[in-house]
Amino acid sequence: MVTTDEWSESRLDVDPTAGEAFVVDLDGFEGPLDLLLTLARNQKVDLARISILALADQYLAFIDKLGEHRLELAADYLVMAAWLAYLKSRLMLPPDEVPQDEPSAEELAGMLAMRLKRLEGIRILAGRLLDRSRLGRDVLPRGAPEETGLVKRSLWEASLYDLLDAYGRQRQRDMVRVHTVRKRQVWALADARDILERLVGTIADWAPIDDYLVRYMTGPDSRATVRASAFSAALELVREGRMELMQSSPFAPLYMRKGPGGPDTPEEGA
Amino acid sequence: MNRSGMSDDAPHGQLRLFAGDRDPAEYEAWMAAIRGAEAILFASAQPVAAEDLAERLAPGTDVAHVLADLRTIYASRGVNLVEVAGKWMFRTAPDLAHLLTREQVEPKKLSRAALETLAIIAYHQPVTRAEIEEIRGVSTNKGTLDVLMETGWIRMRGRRRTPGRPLTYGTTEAFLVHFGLEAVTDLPGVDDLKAAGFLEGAVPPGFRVPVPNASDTLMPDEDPLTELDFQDYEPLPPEE
Amino acid sequence: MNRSGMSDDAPHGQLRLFAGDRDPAEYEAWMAAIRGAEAILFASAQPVAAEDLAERLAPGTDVAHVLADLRTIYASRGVNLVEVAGKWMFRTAPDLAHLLTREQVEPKKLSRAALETLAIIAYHQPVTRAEIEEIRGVSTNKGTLDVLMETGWIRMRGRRRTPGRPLTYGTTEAFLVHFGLEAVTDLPGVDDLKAAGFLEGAVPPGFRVPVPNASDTLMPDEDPLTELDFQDYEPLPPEE
Repeated sequence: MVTTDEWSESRLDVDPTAGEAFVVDLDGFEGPLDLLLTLARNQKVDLARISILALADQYLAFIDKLGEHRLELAADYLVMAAWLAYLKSRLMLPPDEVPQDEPSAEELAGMLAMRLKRLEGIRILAGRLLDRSRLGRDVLPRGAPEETGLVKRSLWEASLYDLLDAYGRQRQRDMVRVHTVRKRQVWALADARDILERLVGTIADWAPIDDYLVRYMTGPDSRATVRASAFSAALELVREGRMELMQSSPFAPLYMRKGPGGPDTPEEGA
Repeated sequence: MNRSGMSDDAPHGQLRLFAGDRDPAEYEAWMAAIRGAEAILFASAQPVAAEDLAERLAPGTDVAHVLADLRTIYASRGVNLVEVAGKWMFRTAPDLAHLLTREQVEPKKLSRAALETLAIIAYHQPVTRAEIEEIRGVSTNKGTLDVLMETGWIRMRGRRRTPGRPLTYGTTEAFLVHFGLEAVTDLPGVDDLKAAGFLEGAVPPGFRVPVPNASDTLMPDEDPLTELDFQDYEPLPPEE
Repeated sequence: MNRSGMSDDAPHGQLRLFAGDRDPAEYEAWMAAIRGAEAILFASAQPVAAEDLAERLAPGTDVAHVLADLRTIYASRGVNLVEVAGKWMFRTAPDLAHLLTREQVEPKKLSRAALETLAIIAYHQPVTRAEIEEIRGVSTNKGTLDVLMETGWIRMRGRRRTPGRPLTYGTTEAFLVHFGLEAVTDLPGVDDLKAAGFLEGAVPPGFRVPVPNASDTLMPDEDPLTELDFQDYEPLPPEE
């Protein structure tokens, strides 16, 4: 019944001239139950009708025979032999001599038969499983599967609230910046002094100071700061004697010229 | 779902595509759904869930019906639409394997022990190692389970709430896909055995083919795994 | 019988499969060839040459004809048989490519800078980058405008007729839709902004919020964009 090649190996070589004597390689067996099953199959009757007594005899004879040639037998086989010897003795006892609280010999025999049947059953099932059309061997999947990829797409999230909040915030920042950013442009005193010092060296006679400053007045905003800084710097230069200032009347144009302690004069140290 | 459509003599007259007096717009929409599902299923080498299809097709598309139609249309073709692990995929027709030797991958041959263990895990899941050993009548090599874990067909499910808290094993989606099963309940079971004559006569008491439980939710007597449980199994199969 | 029946317009009558008075054996052989070619083309990882198919199908198969039939059968389907560099392969119908890629929408929040820039563009449009910078008091990152272009909420309107011919920006219809405005003129003015608390404290005299101009016609000092202007923005947002 088992057709798959995995099962076809013969593990029990029966020598037809030797009657019930077997030439067996124990390595081929998957344990005592497997050996028992093989022996039972040899009875050529349905497992349900098997003679457990005969089977036990065969097994014990087989083990005996092996014992003559091999010193070592796996413990599993010996345990089974011992159990079968016990079962055999029980089977031959009259039923009324059996203690009541133990299973009867028939029940024990039935359990053994059941286990054999179950093992055989699972083997048949395994064979049927292997006989199925197996993927990759009997049936094949698509050889060149096509890409069934996952395309990730971003879903952008933003609410109108987020949008207005963002707008409000930055426009608010904008308002604040209007106040701080409007920095007044000033002509630093030091700058004014440097420039005046350079200018005054080139002027021999009285000249209106505004004429020279006008080029630094870049816009209406800067006129005041240039004038104020230049005036302050000029007063300082006058004190040091490097420059002379003259004004005919209040708010009249201011004239300047090189002072007696001009650039040629060594500095006195402020 | 109409499952009869699998045979060669599939009655195309039963396709919703050709049913009754469709108005042209409805026909167009249905054709679009069929073509779309075809494209998606063809493109993927992995099974595609019906929900996945529904997400990609026009809203309101009757996906179950589309799949039924497609299955019928392709039933007699060189490529079939099959349901595996509750999902859908196109695969070559089983009878054409001989043409496809170039594409075939010879699966690693499993030992008898591994095969038996796999069958026990498939039919008895969730199952512990001790239970596997009880059925096989022999102790299980750690290597056997390792080999099965490597195939990606079995997984550790959890721990049984019994003394010693043994690990429980079950099958994976890759297992269903590989063996072309819709679900673990689709595993060939007792009925097949009976039909094959293996269960003639009295069934011994207690012998039954259990209904496997592969649902991802743990059984009442199972606890979830913790990280410690995975330290032995590196790398893990993809579905864990 | 029209077995493929998939399309009204595909000339199935021309298929060799359905041609003339075939004897059943010939029909079977032809069907087998079609199915075989279908399976091989489906399972192959590479496009398949006709000679390759001939080698794998039954000897004497008219492969060119099989391929022609298959191409016709699949012409109106979700997958088509196409010839690429002299070899053959199944490929998703071009009009269905969009079904294969699934969009995943990722919600993203606009940065503060982007929001502020957007707000200025909304209120002050048409507005140049220099003007935006002047209002914000900081220089504007190119990335900020790019992100806003990506949202589809702003657009380049034209070029200001001033030295340097700077680009002018404005909002789009998508902007109105997203923010629930009927027109940009619905944006609140100074009083409304103040009332709603978006502007606080004393508003200096002369402070004003412009009434946005979003009309699609250019302002007198705006020139239309030329193709050169779009080279930087590839791909363009859909509404442009």
